[in-house]
Amino acid sequence: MTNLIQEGSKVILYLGYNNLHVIKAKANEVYQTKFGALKHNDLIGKEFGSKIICTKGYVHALSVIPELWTLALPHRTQILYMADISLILLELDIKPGSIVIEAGTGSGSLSHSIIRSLRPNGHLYTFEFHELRSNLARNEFEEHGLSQFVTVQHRDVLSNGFEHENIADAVFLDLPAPWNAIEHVMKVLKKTGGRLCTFSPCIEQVQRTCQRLHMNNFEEINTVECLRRIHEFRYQHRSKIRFTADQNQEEIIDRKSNKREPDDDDGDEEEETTTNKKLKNDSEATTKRQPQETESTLTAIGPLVMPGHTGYLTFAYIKQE
Amino acid sequence: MTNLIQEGSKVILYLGYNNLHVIKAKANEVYQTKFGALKHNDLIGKEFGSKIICTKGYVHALSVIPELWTLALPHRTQILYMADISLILLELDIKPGSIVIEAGTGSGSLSHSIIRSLRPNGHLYTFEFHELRSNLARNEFEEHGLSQFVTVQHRDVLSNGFEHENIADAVFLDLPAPWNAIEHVMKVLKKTGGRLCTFSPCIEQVQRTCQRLHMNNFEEINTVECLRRIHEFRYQHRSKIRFTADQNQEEIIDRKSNKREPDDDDGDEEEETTTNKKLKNDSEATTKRQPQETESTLTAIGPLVMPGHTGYLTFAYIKQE
Amino acid sequence: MSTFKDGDHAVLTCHDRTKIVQIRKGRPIFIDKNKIFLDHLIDQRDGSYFELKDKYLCNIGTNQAKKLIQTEDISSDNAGQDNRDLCDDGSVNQTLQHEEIEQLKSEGVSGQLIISQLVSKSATFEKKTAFSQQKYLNKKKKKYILIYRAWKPSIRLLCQAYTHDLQKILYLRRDTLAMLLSLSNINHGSNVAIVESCQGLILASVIQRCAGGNGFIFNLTPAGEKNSTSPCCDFMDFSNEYTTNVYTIPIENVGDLNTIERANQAKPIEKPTNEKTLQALERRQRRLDGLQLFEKTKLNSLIIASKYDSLSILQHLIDYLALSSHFVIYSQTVQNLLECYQFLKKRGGNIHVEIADSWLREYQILDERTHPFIRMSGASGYLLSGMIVQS
Amino acid sequence: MSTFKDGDHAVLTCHDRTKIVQIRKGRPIFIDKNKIFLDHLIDQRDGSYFELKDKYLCNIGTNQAKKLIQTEDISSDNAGQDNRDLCDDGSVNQTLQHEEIEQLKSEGVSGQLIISQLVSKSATFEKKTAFSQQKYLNKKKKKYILIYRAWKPSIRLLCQAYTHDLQKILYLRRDTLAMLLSLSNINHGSNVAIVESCQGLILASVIQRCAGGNGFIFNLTPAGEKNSTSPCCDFMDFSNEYTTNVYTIPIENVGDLNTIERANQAKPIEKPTNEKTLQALERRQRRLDGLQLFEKTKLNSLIIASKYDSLSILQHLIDYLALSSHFVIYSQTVQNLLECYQFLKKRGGNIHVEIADSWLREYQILDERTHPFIRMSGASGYLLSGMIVQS
Repeated sequence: MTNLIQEGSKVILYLGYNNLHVIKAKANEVYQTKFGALKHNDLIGKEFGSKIICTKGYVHALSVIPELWTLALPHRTQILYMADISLILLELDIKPGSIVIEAGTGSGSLSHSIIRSLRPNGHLYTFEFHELRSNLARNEFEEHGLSQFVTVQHRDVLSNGFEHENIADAVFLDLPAPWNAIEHVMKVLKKTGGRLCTFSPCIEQVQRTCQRLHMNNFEEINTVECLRRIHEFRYQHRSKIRFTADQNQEEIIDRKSNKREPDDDDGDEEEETTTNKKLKNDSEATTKRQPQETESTLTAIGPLVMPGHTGYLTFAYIKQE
Repeated sequence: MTNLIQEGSKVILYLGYNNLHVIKAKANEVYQTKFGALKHNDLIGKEFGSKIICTKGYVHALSVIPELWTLALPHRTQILYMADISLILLELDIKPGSIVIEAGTGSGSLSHSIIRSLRPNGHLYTFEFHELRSNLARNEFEEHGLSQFVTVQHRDVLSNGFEHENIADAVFLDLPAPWNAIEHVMKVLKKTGGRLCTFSPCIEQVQRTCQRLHMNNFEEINTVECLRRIHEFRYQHRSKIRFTADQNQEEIIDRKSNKREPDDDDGDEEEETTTNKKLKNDSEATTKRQPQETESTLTAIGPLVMPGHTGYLTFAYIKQE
Repeated sequence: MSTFKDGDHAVLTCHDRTKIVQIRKGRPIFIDKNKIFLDHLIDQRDGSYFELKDKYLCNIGTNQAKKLIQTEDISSDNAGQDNRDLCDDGSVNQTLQHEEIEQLKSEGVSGQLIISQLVSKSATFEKKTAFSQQKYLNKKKKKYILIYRAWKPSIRLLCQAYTHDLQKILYLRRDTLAMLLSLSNINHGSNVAIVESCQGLILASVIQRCAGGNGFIFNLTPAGEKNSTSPCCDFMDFSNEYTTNVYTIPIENVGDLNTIERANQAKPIEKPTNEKTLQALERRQRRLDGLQLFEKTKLNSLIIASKYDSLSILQHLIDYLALSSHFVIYSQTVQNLLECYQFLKKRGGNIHVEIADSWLREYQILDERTHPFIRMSGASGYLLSGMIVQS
Repeated sequence: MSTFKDGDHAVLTCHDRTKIVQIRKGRPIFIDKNKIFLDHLIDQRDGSYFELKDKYLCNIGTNQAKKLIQTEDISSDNAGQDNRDLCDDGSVNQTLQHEEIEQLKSEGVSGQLIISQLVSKSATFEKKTAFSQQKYLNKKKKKYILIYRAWKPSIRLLCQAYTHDLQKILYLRRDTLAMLLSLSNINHGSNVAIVESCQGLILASVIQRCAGGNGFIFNLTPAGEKNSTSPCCDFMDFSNEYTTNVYTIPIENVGDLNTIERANQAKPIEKPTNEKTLQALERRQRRLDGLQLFEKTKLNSLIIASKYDSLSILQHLIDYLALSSHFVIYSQTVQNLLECYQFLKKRGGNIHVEIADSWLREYQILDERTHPFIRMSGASGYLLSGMIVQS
């Protein structure tokens, strides 16, 4: 895997947090960004990760790695995100050499992560009942140099099954009615044992799926939900109230709050005599003693809005001999 | 409300975090705790909140307030906890003067909070189909001096309804089949508008309830779940790796990491010359420079095990004129 | 009690928007820059429906209103069917121009009519799937059918009204507020001190729970601070009985007996020349009375939800707390509360100290389509709570 | 490939317990202080069932095993029915003594038989409701029917095995590990540096994902540290091909070119007297080779999940990262990661820096009884992740 951008390379342009564009490097072309024009010629020959100067700023040129692709890809369907994808890979035991079945291909978000995990000697068979989507995904894999690890098929698996038999270590289903594919899943999974994951947004789908899995003697059935909460970075500015009692009435304080620790009075000016011990116990105090008595602390705060639900993941195992 | 423990007062003994016992003060009696014998006579006349010396330690004597009662009460059924209770009070608009219906009474955990909110001029009608539970709850309210705010009835509301008509501002149902009580709810709620909350552990119950609410023209139907995550306090002890390069090879560091901030080298001994500015940017550094190079920080960490589900709360409003 | 009077506040809801307004005869409010008169709300009941007609909100029947706002059932969004049809993006090729629509609106044409015009002038509506048609109609209804509902204010509705303005109330989520109220054990008769920067939302909640009991409610605010106003208390239209024992006092002077003494002695400047000066003097006296009362009062509850440093406030106020009293501190970050926790542990005399956050998850409960909302709040903030006991 | 060989590791599961063992002919393992021989696991397939018979785990058929462990369906736990019957606490008045049961067990009496004896000698079993009887039987089955299942180790199963020993792996939850692996973009051919105190769980995950590619895997551990062993790598029974490019090197010496140089020059003490010294010398040489290699390698991924201060590790290692490489730092608290974030922002040359935690919620999906598990983990920890770019 070369680390240099070449003619024809897919490049993810990083313009800022959650502002990613995908382009294909092509000599002499120009791409317009909010930072002005970017000449493709400035990309070619550069290392991935390089800073590329545009007419009114710069962007970073990144390679197509699954996490970025998931954020940048053209949405043809609802897609799976990193939290679900990661858990699917772990729970399906997908590893180098794994044979994996996926239906539907959708926008290929999960596919890219599966392929990364099963390389160099595994293979992904991915099925999509929508022909256009199927073709688009195939082209993308081609462009990303992943063709040897994946077979993309346009096929309605609910009606026609997975074509293969007894080959798969793991099957992933993101279909509206996964329960109708269970028999096909059993056929394609290795008889010596294989794992299944279904993804469904609604609990009724999960209920039907689990029922069908039980009926068909699947084991270790469990349903989970995983939500990732990306925090927001914020500087918190805190001022202290200037209690008049603290400032000129020392005897009152002493009388009133005899339980108070000596470290805890804070309106005074003695910062230069600060001892090390005091710093350890009350290290914030020093920074508070700026003229404006305002302290700024970097904090990471849960977001006001986050993904509240993507779907339920149901995992199961079956051994058929 | 007197703040002194009297003969006959219900007292919550606080032995430690989540270790609460309930007793009734009775002259000359003795209560055994893990801190040894506690003489009731030592309680009587003391202010609530006092430290009571036992033979092998001490406990704190607290009054029956709803949050402590919820933790200390004798469980006759599954009970509601603080997070759900608080949300119920807010979403049902329970306030002084409210007329509230509750079924079933259960262990009276919610009832105590409702009464606190509707005092001094509201009233709680609470119904329980299990006679023993109903009587026990009535006795408790009596002992806690709350009788004037609550009417406890032994009654199967699913079959017999709430007896009253057009009186309630709010109804709370914790019944296995709340949907079967909807018609009764409509009868007891004020025609000018009233609110309902049902509590159900399973989603199928919620689905049936919502269906029935829609059918009966309830509005503003919404279902929520609220989980409280009490954190654990832990001192985190962090040591620094002693990089040999930092300690005796300054020139190597300088060559290798020319991008590093001057503040960031940390294996040296110059803590006495620390400037204020440095402290602000890197106030942790000072405490790290103890002989053992270990820093202890108080942290609050999400618990390894927490309540993952109590029940779904479904709220609704209906105006019948 | 459940009808609106001139001068009352009301909470108006329309689709998922919530706005707090004051009803005053002949005085308009503004919604999206449109002047709207609320005169016809007077004498109407809590929960009534209103339609915007010629700048006035006019009462309409419940049944009529419900029919107008009823959304189309997007029934084909069923599990087991595949609706992820790429080519149908829900847009409709529209020949009715934005200006024309605005014209119709200003002429007072009903939302119903505008929508039917939109449909008839759409080039593609008829070609859409039923699913898409319904989705389109629901979207347009949300935009053009403006049926308002007027409610008597409640703490629940105030929380709802601030949902899109959370920064004004320190991001205090409704479940967090609800727990704060429980944990502080506010009840009829409590003596309570509140230090908040949440528009008076906490203060209003406390006033309501105390319901004019014998206890005192102290609202401790930084003097001359703009944010120290408490609009939420106005919104709730509390009776005098409820607010008699509420004292707003300058937090800086708490514990400063000399200053209070001096200020009190300096008071008899005997010349209440005009109404304004008189009122100012009265307010000053009220503050001084409050400060003196505060020094003599043992608190049953202390609530801190302030943009100022909580630790120093706690340190300054903790000795005012009675045995068996409750304290609750709200913060967006756990770090601030850990400082308070360390102080409390060093000081002693407190038990049951907890730091907690919470998850609030809302659900879509629909036939074959039940799942949690796809968007939720990830920011409950944290509450530190505990009780004061003999140490 | 999916059968067990002498010397292989296996993951044994029994009810909700999971244990990692090594299969060695004639050498017993211990479960609950009982000696158990695993000889009969050899040549059996992944996922086979075993029954404990006379100190040996003996293979039994899938159908038989399933019949034995099948739990009774507690069908009356339905919504719409009330089972909260106070008087029935699920206990059964038992005349069979604990010692007698232990006797039966040591005699090799089957769990089935013990349970039927328990039932027949119970004074009250017959009087119980069907619901209670089923509940009782399920409880006893869990205790006495010890059917084990043997699995080839996988990262998933290792996570499962550590579920009740999370303190050993810095409380790294499986979803957090899963995301850490994605965010570090580990793949075949990556050069990776790992600083972990998680029993080698992360290292093992990385070795598996790299699958013996041309890249190097550096396991940076404090010298002479007990916790620097990586049992998880042993558990995974990796082939030599997978581990050839894995170097465990003393983290303290990273960047210290002089020391490495000196150590390298001091090496030719030409007397490998005995086997042990020879091995020690080889290990020393391996460490030195690793250190030298590390100084020359541009890393594609850096993973830190250490009990040591993460910030100073990050500061020391960040310049080894290639353009377009990934770093991920795990910590139980957000505070540690904020320090790293501040350093990164100051330093520059990195993008897409995120701090996140996660929720993992498991569900009971049963007819009329669907709800999330009533217990869950509230401790996902936090991940800081980002990419190195040209600054």
